[in-house]
Amino acid sequence: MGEKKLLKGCEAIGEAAIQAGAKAFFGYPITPQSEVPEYLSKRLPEVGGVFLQAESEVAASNMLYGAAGAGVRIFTTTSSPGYSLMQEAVSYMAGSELPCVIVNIVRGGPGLGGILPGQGDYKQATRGGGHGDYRTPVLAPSTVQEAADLMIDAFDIADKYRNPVLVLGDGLIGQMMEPVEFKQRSTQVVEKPWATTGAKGRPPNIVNSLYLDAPTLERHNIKLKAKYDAIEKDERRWEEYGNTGKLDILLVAYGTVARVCKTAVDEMTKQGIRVGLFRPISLYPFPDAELRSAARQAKAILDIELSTGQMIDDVKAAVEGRVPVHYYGRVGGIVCTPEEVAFHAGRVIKGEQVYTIGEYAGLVTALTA
Amino acid sequence: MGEKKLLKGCEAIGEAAIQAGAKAFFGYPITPQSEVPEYLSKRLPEVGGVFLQAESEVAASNMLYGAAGAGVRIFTTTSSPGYSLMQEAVSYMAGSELPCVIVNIVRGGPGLGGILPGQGDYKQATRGGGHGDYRTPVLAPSTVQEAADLMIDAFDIADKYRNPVLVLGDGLIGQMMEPVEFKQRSTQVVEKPWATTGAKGRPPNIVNSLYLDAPTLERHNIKLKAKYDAIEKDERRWEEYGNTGKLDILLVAYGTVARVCKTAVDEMTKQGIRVGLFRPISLYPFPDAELRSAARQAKAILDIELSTGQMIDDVKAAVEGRVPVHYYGRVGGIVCTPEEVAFHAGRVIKGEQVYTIGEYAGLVTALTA
Amino acid sequence: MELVFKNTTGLVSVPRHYCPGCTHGVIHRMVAEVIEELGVRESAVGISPVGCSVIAYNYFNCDMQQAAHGRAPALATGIKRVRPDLTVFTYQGDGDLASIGTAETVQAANRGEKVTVIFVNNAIYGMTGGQMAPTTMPGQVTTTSPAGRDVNHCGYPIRVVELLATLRTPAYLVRVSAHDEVHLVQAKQAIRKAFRYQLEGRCFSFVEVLSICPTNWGLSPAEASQWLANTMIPYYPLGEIKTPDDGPVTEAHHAQ
Amino acid sequence: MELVFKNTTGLVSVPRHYCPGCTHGVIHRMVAEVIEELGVRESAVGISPVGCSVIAYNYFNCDMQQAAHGRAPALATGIKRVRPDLTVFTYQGDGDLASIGTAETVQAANRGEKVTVIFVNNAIYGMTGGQMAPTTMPGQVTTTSPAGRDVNHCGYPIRVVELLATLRTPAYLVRVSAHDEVHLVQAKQAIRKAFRYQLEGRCFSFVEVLSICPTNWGLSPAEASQWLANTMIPYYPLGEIKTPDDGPVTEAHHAQ
Amino acid sequence: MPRVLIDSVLCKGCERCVGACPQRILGLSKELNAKGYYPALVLHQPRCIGCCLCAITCPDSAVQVGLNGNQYKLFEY
Amino acid sequence: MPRVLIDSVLCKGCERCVGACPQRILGLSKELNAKGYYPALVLHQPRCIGCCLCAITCPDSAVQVGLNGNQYKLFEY
Amino acid sequence: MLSEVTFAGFGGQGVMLAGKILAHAGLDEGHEVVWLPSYGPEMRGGTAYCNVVISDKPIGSPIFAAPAAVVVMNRPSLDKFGSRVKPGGLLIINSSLIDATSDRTDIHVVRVPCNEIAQGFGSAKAANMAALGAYCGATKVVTVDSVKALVKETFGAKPKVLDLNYKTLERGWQAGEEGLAAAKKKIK
Amino acid sequence: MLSEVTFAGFGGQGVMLAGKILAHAGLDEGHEVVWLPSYGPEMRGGTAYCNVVISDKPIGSPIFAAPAAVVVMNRPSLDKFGSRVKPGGLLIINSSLIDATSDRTDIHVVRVPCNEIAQGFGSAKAANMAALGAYCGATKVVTVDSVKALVKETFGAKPKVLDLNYKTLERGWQAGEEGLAAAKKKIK
Ligand SMILES: Cc1ncc(C[n+]2csc(CCOP(=O)(O)OP(=O)(O)O)c2C)c(N)n1
Ligand SMILES: Cc1ncc(C[n+]2csc(CCOP(=O)(O)OP(=O)(O)O)c2C)c(N)n1
Ligand code: SF4
Ligand code: SF4
Ligand code: SF4
Ligand code: SF4
Ligand code: SF4
Ligand code: SF4
Ligand SMILES: [Mg+2]
Ligand SMILES: [Mg+2]
Repeated sequence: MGEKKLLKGCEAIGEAAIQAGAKAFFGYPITPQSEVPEYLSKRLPEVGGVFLQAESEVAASNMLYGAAGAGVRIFTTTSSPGYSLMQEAVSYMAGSELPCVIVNIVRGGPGLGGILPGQGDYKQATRGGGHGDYRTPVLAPSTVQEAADLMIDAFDIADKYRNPVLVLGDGLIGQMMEPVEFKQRSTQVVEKPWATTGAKGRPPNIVNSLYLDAPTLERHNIKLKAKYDAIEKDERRWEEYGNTGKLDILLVAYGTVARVCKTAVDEMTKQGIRVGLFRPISLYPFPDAELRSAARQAKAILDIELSTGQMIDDVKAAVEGRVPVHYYGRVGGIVCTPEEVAFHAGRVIKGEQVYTIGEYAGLVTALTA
Repeated sequence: MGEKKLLKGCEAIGEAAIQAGAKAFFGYPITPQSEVPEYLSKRLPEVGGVFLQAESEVAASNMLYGAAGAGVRIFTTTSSPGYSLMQEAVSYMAGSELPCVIVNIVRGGPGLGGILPGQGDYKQATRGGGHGDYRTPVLAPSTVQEAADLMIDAFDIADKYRNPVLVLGDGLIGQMMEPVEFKQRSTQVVEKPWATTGAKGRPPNIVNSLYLDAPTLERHNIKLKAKYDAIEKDERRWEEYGNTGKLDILLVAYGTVARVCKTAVDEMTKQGIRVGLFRPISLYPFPDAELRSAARQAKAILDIELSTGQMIDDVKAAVEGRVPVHYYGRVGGIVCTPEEVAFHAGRVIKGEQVYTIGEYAGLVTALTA
Repeated sequence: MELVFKNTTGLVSVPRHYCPGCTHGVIHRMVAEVIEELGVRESAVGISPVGCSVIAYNYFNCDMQQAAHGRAPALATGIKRVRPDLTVFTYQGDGDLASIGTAETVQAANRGEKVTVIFVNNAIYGMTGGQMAPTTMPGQVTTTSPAGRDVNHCGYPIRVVELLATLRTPAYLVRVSAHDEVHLVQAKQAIRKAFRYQLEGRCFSFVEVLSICPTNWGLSPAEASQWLANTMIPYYPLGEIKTPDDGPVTEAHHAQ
Repeated sequence: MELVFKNTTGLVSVPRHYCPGCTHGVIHRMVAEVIEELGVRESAVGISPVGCSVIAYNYFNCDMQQAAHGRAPALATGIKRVRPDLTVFTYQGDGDLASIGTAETVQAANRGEKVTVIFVNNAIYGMTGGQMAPTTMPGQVTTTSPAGRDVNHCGYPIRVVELLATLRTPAYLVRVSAHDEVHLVQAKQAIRKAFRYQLEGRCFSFVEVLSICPTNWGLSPAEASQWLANTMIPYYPLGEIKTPDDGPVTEAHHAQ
Repeated sequence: MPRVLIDSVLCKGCERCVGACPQRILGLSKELNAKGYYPALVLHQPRCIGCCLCAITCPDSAVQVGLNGNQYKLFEY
Repeated sequence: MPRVLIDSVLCKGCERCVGACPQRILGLSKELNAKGYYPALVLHQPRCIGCCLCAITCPDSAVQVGLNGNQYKLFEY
Repeated sequence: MLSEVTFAGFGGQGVMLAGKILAHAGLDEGHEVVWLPSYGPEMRGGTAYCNVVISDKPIGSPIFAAPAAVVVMNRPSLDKFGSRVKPGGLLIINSSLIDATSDRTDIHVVRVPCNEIAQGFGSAKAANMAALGAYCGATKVVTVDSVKALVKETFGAKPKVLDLNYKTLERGWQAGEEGLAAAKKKIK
Repeated sequence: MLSEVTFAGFGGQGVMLAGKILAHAGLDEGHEVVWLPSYGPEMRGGTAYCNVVISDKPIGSPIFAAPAAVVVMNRPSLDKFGSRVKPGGLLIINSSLIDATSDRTDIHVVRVPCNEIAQGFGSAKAANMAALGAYCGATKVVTVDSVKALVKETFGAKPKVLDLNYKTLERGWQAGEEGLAAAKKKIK
C-alpha cells in the first residue's frame, strides 16, 4: 500500500479489483487481456478468492449474473469479440439491476479484426449493445494508475446504482507497464438486502428481469430510466489539459489517444499554438455540458479517435453547432503519433480540410486502383 | 402472384424471403416470431429449400455466416434477446462483408423483459450492437405489406453492399394479419465471385475478417467506411403523411407507432390542427436531411417511441436545434393509442410541458412512494 | 386430524399457471418437498430457466434467480463458487438445457460444480408453442417438424444423462419419470439423493425427469402419460446412470 | 528422378507461421493430402477456427472461411445444408471445439451434419499463450492453472470423442495422434476415411488428433512428443470409437 | 381413517389423481369451478386406504391427505 | 536409389525428422538459415531406405523424397 | 371506418377463428382489414382475444383504447373489456356462460346464448359461430354469404360440422339483429 | 524526457526483460516510466520489441514514430527499426548476429558484439545484458548500481547466473560508453 509498483495494465486491473473487494473472477482468455486471468489465477487463491476459467464469454457473463445476484462484488475482463458475446447477459443484469464490473480491452474490429489497440467499440459501450432500454456507465482510463483507480470507482458506481459498469481500455492500456500505487481506499460496503443469500428470517428474494404484465414492465422501465437520469447528472468525469481560455484549437480524445494528445499539446504549446485537450473519462454519461463550456472560447475542435468516428456524435451534440467539429482518426490498430496529431491540428488551424485517414496514409489511391 | 392474401406478419416475412430467392432458413424459436420458423418448416421443403432449427441464436447466426459465405441468399428471424446473442456473428459478417438479412421482432426489455411490442432495440440496431466499426442498414416496416416488400428490398441491399441488413418489427407487425400481395418482382441476381463455392478454375476464395497487419486492417476499415458512406447517401427511405407546409406540429415515429400516429393525424386534422407525420423507414441510414426539410415549417416536433427515447437523438441531430423536439413514449409492451398521441401533441401545441410516461400513467407517485 | 400428506412450505401457496395435468407442477412440488425435508430452504437458491417454468421464482419459497435461456448452470456456478454455503439448484426444460444450454450443461458437469440440476424433459418447447426440441422423439409432430421429426434431417433425440456419463468427473446422474404415481415415488428418492450429494459436497448432481406436455402434444393428460411410458421410456431408460461411487478415481494420469 | 513423397498441391506453398516442431503443420499436410488424393480440392470448403490455426485459410489451397471462436461447426452446417455438393471440413483446436464451441460440436454431431471435423487436441490454448483448456491434463501447469490443473477445482479433461459416441445419430468418431511417424501413418488413414464417409453422404465424421505444443508446454519438440505419448495417450485412447456401421439403427422408437 | 381433501379452487380437473387412485374412488365434479374446470371429487371416502398417491400425482397441490389414527406406511416417498 | 530433399529455407530445425528416421542418417546443420534456425541435413544419403518417414513427420513441408528406380512400398500412408 | 371489434374468451373458445373469418370476409368484400391477436403465454389458461378492423381507408392503429364493439365469450373477458366499449358502442355477451351483465347505459348490450345455440345444433364447440353471427347480424358489416363462403372453406371437408356451423351462424345472426334492435329501443 | 528507447530482437533474446529492467531502474531513481511491449501472435517466430520511456514529467505517448534510441539484437529488427531512429539519435547493433550496419550518417551507430561478450562469460543467453549495458553506458540514463540491483533481484537465486549477467552487463556498459564516444567523433 502506498508503494509504487511497476505493473502491466492488466495486472493493475486485476489487483485493483481485489483491492475493491472483488471475491471472484470468471472469465475467458482473449488477447490482449489474458494477463488479467493469468494474474488472478495465481493471486486470487492467495487472498482467499476464487478464480474460475469459464467455458466462454457467454458463460462467464452469466456466472457474473449469478454471483452478482448472490451479493458479492464481481467482475470480468474481455476484449471486443468476447464483449459482443456478453450482450445478452449485460442486458439481463441491467434488467435485473445487478451490479458488476466488466472490462473491455478493445481491439481492432469488426469480426476477428486484429489485436492491436482500437476504439471501435465506443457506440456498443455507450449505447448498450444488448437489447432493450438500458445503459451502462463507461469509464475510460488513459494510464495504468488511472485504470487501477477507475476499477475501484467502477465497483462503487455499480453498487450505488445496481447496474453493470464498463471499463473501456485497449491493448496499450492493458499491456503497458507503469508505476501504480494502491492507495488505501475505503471502498464503500453496500448492504444488499435484495441479494439471493438464502431466505433466512426474511421472505424470499427474487432476481429477475421478466415482467409479463405490461404496466408492471413499464413501471420497471421508468424506474431504470430514472436511474440513468441520475447517473447522467452525477457521474460525469473529465479532464482538461493544456491551455484554457481562448484557444486556436481544442482537442477531444479519450483513453490511449488522450495520452498521445497530451504530448502533442505540449509540443504545440512550445510552438506558440493555443491548444488544449478535453478528455472525457466517463464516456457514458458523456460530459457534454463540461465540453460545451470548455469549447466556448475555442475556434475549432478536433476530435481524435481510433475509430472511423464514433465519439464525434457526442462531441457534436455537446457543442450544439457552436464550434466547428473536425475529425481525425486511425484504425486497424495503428495509434496516431503526437506529430501526426499536431500536423492535423495545424491544418485545422490554418483552415485547411483535415485529411481523411485514407488520404493521410496515401491509401485512397491504393483502394481505388 | 398479384392476389391479396390475408397473412400474419411473420408468415408474410417468411414468404417474402422465399419470393426474394432465399434458399434456406436457420433460426431458433422465440416469441413473438416463432410463426416464421413454423411457417417455413412447412413451406421451405415445398419449394426445395432447407429449413433447419438451430440449437441457439448463436449457432443460427453462424450458420448464416457459412451459408452467406457460400453465396446463397440467407436470412433468419429472432426477437430481442436472441438478437443480442447474434452480435458477435453480425460483427463478423460485417467484417467479412457477407450479405444476409436478419429480422428482429422487438419485444420489451431489457433482459427477459416481456413479449409485447417494443422499440427499445433502436440503438442496438442502428449503432451496431457488436464490436468494431461497422453498420447495418435497418428497415422498419409499419404494415404487413410493407414488411413483405422491405424483406425483398433487404436482400437486394444486402447483396448490393455485401453487408447484413436488419429488418426491425415488433409483436404487432409479426402477429397482425393484413392483406398482402406479392408483386412479381424481379429481384436482382447478383454474381458472387467471392463466395466459397469450390475453387474450380479459379484461385481459392477466402471469407475472413482477420487482418493481423495493422495497415491492412486499416485499409479494410476504410473500405467499409466508404461503403457506409455510400449507404448513407443512397439508401434513405421515409414517408410523409398528412399535412405539409406550415405545421402546428410534426410527429416523428416509425414502425407500429407510425400507424397509430396516422390515425391520430387523421383525427387531429379533422379538428383543424395542422399536423403531419414524418416516418423514417430506414432507421439507418436515418433520413436526416429529409426530416430537416420536412421540419422547416413546423413549430414543434413530437417524437413518439415505444422506448424511453432512443430515436430522439437522431431526430435532434437532424433538425440541428432549429425546431424544438419533444418526446413522448410508452414502454413495457404498452402501445400508445391515437387518442393518447393527439392528447400529447395537443399539449405541445398549447405550449404545455409533455407529460413523461410516468406522469401520464400516474406512475411517478407510485414509484416515489 | 393429522395431515399425512400436506402441502410443503417449500412452495408458495399460490395457484400455478401450468396447463391442466402438466407435470411441471408435480416436479416443483417434489423439489420443494426435498428442500424442506432436508432443512435447507433458508440456504437454498433456485434458478428458473426460460421455458414454461420461467416464473418458478413465484412458486418456490426460497431465494430465486431467473436465468437467460440455457444459462442456468452458469448462474449456479457463479453463485455456488462465491457462496459454497448455499444450496444451489437449477430447474430447466429440455430446450433450455439440451439445446441452447448444451455448453453450460456439459461444462458445469465436467467441472464438477457442487450444484443440483433438475432437468424436465418433455420432448418439446412448451412455452413457445410446441416447437421441436433436441429431445423430440423420432416421428413426433411439432410446430417446426410438421411432418414428424426426421432423424435423417436432424438426428436422433439427445440422451443428456448418457452424454454426461462419459465425463470422468464424479457425478450423480439419474433419469426418472413424472408420468405416474409409481414413478413419482422413485423420482422423489432420486431428487433427495441429488440434493444430499450436493450437501455433502460430493459432486455435481443431475436429475432428468421425463415430463408430459399435454397441451403441445395435443393429448389429454392420461393419453400423454401413456405416450410417455410407451414412447419415451424405451428410448430414455430410467435409473441411476452414474453415481460418484462408480469406479475408482485413480490419479494415474496426472501430468508432470 | 520421381518424387515418391512430394508436397501436396492441397497446400499453398508458403512458409507456415507455426512454432518449430508444432504438429499443426503435419495435420494440415495430411488433411490437404487427403483432399487432393480424393480429388475434391475444387469442391472443398475448409473452415479455420480461432486459435493458432486461425490463418489456415492462407495454407489450404481450397476455398476457406474463417469462423468465430468455437462456431466452425455452425458455419459448416450453413454451408453444407445449402450446398450439399461441396466437401466441407472444419479444422479446430481444443479450446475452440471443446470449450466455447461445445454446443456447436455436440449439436452438429447429433444432427448428423455430413461434414468432417478435424479436432486438434494439444491440451492447451496455444494462440493466446498457454491457458488451460478443457482437455488440459490433471496436474498440467498452464498460465491459468499455475499450480497445475486441479481436478477438484475444475474437473477432469473432456474426452470429446467418447462424449459424442453416446449420441445415437450415426457418426464416424476416431482418435489418432500426430506425435510420431508411426501414429501419423494411422492418422492419415483415419482422415481419409472421415472424408470418404462425408463424400458417401453417410454421416458426420470427426477425427481427434492429439498434437504437441512445444512452446506452451515448455518442452522441446522431442520431449513434447514423449509427454504426449506418456501422458495424453493413456487418458485419450486411440482408435475408432464409433463408426456408422456400429449397431443396427432400428426405427423402433418412432413416435405416433 | 384417512381423509382426502381436494381444493376445488386449485384443481384443474386433469384427472391424474383419478387415474392414480388404486381404489378408483375419485372422479370429477359436474360443476365448473371459478377457473372453468370440473374439479376432482372423492366419490367414496370410506374405501380410501390413505396411500396418498392421489396427492403425490397432483400437479397443482390441490390434494392433501389427513388421517385419524394409525396407518401402515405403504412405501417410502 | 532414394534421395531426400530438405528445403533449408522452410526448415525450422525441430528435429522431428531426425528422430523419425529409422536409419538415423539425419542431423542438423551448424549454419543458421535466414529465419535463424539450424536446418536439417542428410548426413549419409546412401543408407537411406526411402521410407519417407522424415517427410511424413515434418510439420513444415520441408522434406520431399525422390527415387530413381523401384522401391518396396513399406506401408500404406 | 366500417367496423372495429374485439372478440374475447378462453383459449379454445374459438375467438381467434371468429375474428379471422370476419377479417377474411371484409377482405373478400374489397375492404382494408387487420386482424390482431393477443399472443404468447398469456393465452395459456388466461383470456385470448383478437381485434378486427375493417375499413375503406388504410388502417392506422389496430389497437383501441375504446373499441366500437366487443364480443365476450366468458366472464373474465367481460370484466376486462366490458368497461372499455366506446360510448354508443356494442357489447355482445355470451349469456350461456356469463350470468353477469353490464350496467352501462351508454352502450348497446346484447345477450346471446352462444353455447346453447350451438349445442342445440349438435355441439357447443360451434359457439364462436353464434358470436360471429350475432356481431355481423347486429352490424351488417359483411354479408352473410361472404361469411358462409369462409365457413365453408374452413369446415368444408366435414359436412356435418359444416352444417352445425352454418346453422349456428344463422341463428346467431338473427339473435344479433333482433338483440340490437331491442337494445336500441332501450337506449333510445 | 530522459530516455526513449526501443529494444528489438527475436522472441527469446530477452529484449522484453532488458526493457523491463531499464524501466524499473528508472522508477527506482524516482522518474516516471512506461514499458510497452509488442504482444500477441506477432511475437511467435517474428520479432519482439518493447519501448521504454523514462521522463521527469508524466509520460504522454509511449509510441514513437521516431525513437531517440534503438537497440537491435537481430537482422530483421535492424531492417524494421534502423531507419526510424530520430536524427541525432542512437542505434546500437548486436554485431554478433548482424553483419550489416546502418548507412545513416545522421545518427550515432554503435556496434556491440553482445552474444560474444556474454558467451565469453559463460553463455550467450545473457546477450541481452550486454545490450542493456551498452544502452545505459552510452546514455547514462540510470546508474549502474540501480541496474545491478535489479539484475540481482532477477537472478539472485542462482549465483553463477547472476555473476554471468553482472559481468556481461559491465562489459556491455563499457562498450556502449566507448562506442558512443567513437561514434560522436565520426559524426561530429
Ligand atoms: C435467447 C432466447 N432464445 C429463445 C427464447 C424463447 N424461448 C422461450 S422458452 C423457449 C423454449 C422452452 O422450452 P423448454 O426449455 O423445453 O421448456 P418447456 O417450456 O418445455 O418447459 C424458448 C425457445 C428466449 N426467451 N431467449
Ligand atoms: C470470442 C472469443 N473469445 C476468445 C478469443 C481468444 N482466443 C483466441 S485463440 C483462443 C484459444 C485457442 O486455443 P485452441 O482452440 O486450443 O487452439 P490452439 O491455439 O491451441 O491451436 C482464444 C481463447 C477470441 N478470439 N474470441
Ligand atoms: S405448454 Fe406443456 S409444458 Fe407448458 S405448462 Fe402447458 S403442458 Fe406444461
Ligand atoms: S503455440 Fe503451440 S500450438 Fe501454437 S503454433 Fe506454437 S507450438 Fe503450435
Ligand atoms: S389416498 Fe390413495 S386410496 Fe385414498 S383417494 Fe388417494 S389415491 Fe385413492
Ligand atoms: S390431480 Fe389435482 S388438479 Fe388434477 S384433477 Fe386431481 S386434484 Fe385436480
Ligand atoms: S526416407 Fe526414411 S531412411 Fe531416408 S532419410 Fe527419410 S526417414 Fe531416413
Ligand atoms: S522435421 Fe522438417 S522442419 Fe523439422 S528439422 Fe526436419 S526438415 Fe526441418
Ligand atoms: Mg420442454
Ligand atoms: Mg489447443
